Amino acid sequence: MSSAVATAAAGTRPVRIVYFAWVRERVGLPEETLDIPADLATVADLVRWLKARGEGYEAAFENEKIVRAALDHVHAKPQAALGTAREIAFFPPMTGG
Amino acid sequence: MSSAVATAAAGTRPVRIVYFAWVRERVGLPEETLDIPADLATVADLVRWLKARGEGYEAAFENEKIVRAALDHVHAKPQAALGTAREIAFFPPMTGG
Amino acid sequence: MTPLIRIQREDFSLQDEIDALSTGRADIGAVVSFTGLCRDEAGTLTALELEHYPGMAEVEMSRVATEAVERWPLMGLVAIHRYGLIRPGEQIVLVLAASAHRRAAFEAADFMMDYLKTRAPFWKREHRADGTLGGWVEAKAEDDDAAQRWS
Amino acid sequence: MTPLIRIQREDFSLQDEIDALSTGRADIGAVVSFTGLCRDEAGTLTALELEHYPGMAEVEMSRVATEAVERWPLMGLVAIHRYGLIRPGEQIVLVLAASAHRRAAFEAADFMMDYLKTRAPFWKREHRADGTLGGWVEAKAEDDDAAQRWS
Repeated sequence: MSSAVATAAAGTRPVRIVYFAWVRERVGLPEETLDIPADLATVADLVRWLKARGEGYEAAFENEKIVRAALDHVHAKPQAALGTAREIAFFPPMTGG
Repeated sequence: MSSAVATAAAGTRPVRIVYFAWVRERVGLPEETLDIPADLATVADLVRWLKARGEGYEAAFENEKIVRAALDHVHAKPQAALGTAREIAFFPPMTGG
Repeated sequence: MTPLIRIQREDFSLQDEIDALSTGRADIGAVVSFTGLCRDEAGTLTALELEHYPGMAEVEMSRVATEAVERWPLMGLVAIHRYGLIRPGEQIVLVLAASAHRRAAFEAADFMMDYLKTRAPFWKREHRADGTLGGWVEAKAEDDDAAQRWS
Repeated sequence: MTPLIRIQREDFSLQDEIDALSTGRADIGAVVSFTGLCRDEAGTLTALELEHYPGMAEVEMSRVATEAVERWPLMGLVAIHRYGLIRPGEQIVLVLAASAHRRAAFEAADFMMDYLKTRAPFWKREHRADGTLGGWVEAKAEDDDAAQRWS
């Protein structure tokens, strides 16, 4: 973790974040580009960082276990590393078909 | 069994017998009405009686286990009682669908 | 719900049967269809000849359909089987099952096919590309095994 | 064999898709189709609104289809999913699987639906007959269980 903190000092990186269905409604927007701290390691780290941004995010991720994520169009678990993903999506469990 | 033998003395009854696919080809006809001994109790009894009628029947029922039967349009096993069935069918295993 | 059973020489239309089943209603959520087609077996076959037992085929198909209706909550069930000479690429059999949800529709269609294969009195014989009359198609043990899954 | 994947607002035709798959060939012995339709929930629903993730939906459906092609000997595989406003009685999703024999076609279509349900990024919301916008449809645990059958 100390090395991650060191990297954080190195700054931020821009990512496109997209939201769908009730996650989109609670956040209040369909997408945004955010400069996220470079030391956010996992999807779960990003979720915690987003929740600190305001009430909408807090409501959207109220039950973290329910919200699903995708990194560059591939399903990702909370513990998945963000890596160099440029588009990160959050959405409820799928109900298509 | 002794009562069955006693009934046999009482004579015969007419049944329509129908054949399909290679059973039909081996017997040499699609259907016939035969007076069968009233003491034939089961499908297997009838098969044995038919086999004694000639080479075609012998060939058709060469492997008794393979030939299937139906009594009045209902599948019947070799040990099934002929009862009062009026139409008895013999055919190979089904290959529809 | 009364299953629709048809045994016919003529071809059938899947679309027509689905339309007849579902037009004008909005309670069906899932329709599963199975269409069985005549294969040319890599060019060796010019036709399949389907013999059937006219008196029994409809009775037996109805019996199988009634079993399906008792086992699954269906909103529609169709089974059509052709007989006569059928060319490669042509349709032989159609099963359609409609329900509110997909599981019942899938299982009922699957069940119908397994039972039609092993219980409906139809027999196939091959007409070969070399002009000879091929043998009667042999029943497969795997078809009996498939039907056993449901008992 | 390359699966055909389409995501579209417009309706589709099962018959057209089957024709495209099978016309001019005679090696297919079995075609299984699944059609998912919008139910009116006993008159309480005027429409379903289907939201999707345009960038990911096609990628994910293709991934599922590729898995199916690797698992079963298929001669054709089609998956079409609509988005937008869909009225009761209208079609939502189509899966078609073609093979030489029925088992592969049944299983592949069944698998595709289980996986589309749980992995394809689509979300349904209800438009109610009383004029209100209903909630987002909740995912069912039974759908997850169904998908687990294949792993």
